Amino acid sequence: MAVSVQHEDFDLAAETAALSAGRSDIGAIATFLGLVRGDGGLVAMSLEHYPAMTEKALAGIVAQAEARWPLQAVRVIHRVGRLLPGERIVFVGVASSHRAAAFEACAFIMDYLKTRAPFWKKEETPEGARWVDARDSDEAALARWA
Amino acid sequence: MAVSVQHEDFDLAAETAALSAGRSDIGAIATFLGLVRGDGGLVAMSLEHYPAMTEKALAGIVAQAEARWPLQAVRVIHRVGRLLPGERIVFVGVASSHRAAAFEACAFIMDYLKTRAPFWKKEETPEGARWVDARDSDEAALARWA
Amino acid sequence: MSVKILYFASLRETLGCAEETLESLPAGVTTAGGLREWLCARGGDWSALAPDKAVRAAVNQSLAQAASPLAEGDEIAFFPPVTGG
Amino acid sequence: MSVKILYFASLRETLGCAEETLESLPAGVTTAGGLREWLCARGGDWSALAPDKAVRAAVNQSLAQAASPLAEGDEIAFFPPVTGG
Repeated sequence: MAVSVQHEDFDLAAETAALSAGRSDIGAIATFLGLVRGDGGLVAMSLEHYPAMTEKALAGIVAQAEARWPLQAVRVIHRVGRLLPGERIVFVGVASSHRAAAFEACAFIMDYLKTRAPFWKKEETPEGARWVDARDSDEAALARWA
Repeated sequence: MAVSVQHEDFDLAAETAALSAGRSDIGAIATFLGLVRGDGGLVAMSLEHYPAMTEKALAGIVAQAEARWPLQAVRVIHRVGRLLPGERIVFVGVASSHRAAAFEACAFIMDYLKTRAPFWKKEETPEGARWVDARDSDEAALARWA
Repeated sequence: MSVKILYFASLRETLGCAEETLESLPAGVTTAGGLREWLCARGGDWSALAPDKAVRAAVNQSLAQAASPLAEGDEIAFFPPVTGG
Repeated sequence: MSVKILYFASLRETLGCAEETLESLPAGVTTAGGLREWLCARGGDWSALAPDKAVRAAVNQSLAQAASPLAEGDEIAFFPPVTGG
């Protein structure tokens, strides 16, 4: 399955290897790994999501990328629940024959995931908890794919 | 060391983990993995290089990327010698606080590596061996960083 | 047929409500924007749905616009701009 | 001081030569492009260095242009456009 939403961590080497397993027509694998930053004394980051919609939204983003670039494999894993600084939040892996398609599709998926997939981050700090504000720069990043 | 040129394969999970090991200010890790494609009955790919220059050229490319984007860690591994279809040729991993810098620096390093680092590929096919021609599109890809 | 409404993240906390079910669409409400206005008119905490607030909507688990049409049986969700990834 | 010249990949194979050492820079040769012309003038297989051929050069392990100056003791390399990655 191309898309997973889960609390558990994942095996990066196995996930990357699976993108090209059993085939030799793949020349390029671009990946992105998002981590919890411990800025400003962050204690933990909790991710809420909209379970009935999340995988559907991610699968829709992957389908858009596959319609736009010649991709041989795509994998998206997004974690939810409480995560500590340094822990992984999201993995996107894209396999293609050539590097430009792999890089662009990987960045495209991240840009859409950031602005179109129903996840919300809440920061725990020594001063209390607060919801993370959406960033205008994330919405602006979509413009280059228009 | 940020740059390695070697025949041996490498541990992808360990190399990626090392990019953010012991610190919590990294929010984004972009990686690229180049693989040998088995197109057209390719039997093997042999990579020749210019040993005295190779690591210096790669380190120079990494330094250019570090001057251009705020990066916390960069790793480049390029294999040389005889490799089989499906085997890894090159790994580039870039860690930054934010994803745009990580993605762009990773693509920049690959574009410069493809056109400025002294490696040459020779294909072994059932019909014999032949040197791979440089692609105009690789040189053209540099224009966007000008 | 009933209509299910879900609230997420800071909006869920502000409203003190994760989910509610209406027996049917309120009279005159035909769009996601119309439902938002109707909910906002409850006043108090519900003014978190006022037009000047950054609120997104989904109808049947797909992102929706204010003009997106509603039908009986739909699942409508309201939430703040997303912040995953 | 001597000058070391290296050849790589298809150029190395065409020339049948990976490396040579000149006792000094040839008379009148002061740039990478000048050395390339001097080598090409050997004729035969060395015409692989002719101006219309795609050949790159490095001086002391850094990419060079035709106008890059040479000095005694330099290491100069000639090779086809690179194809790594």
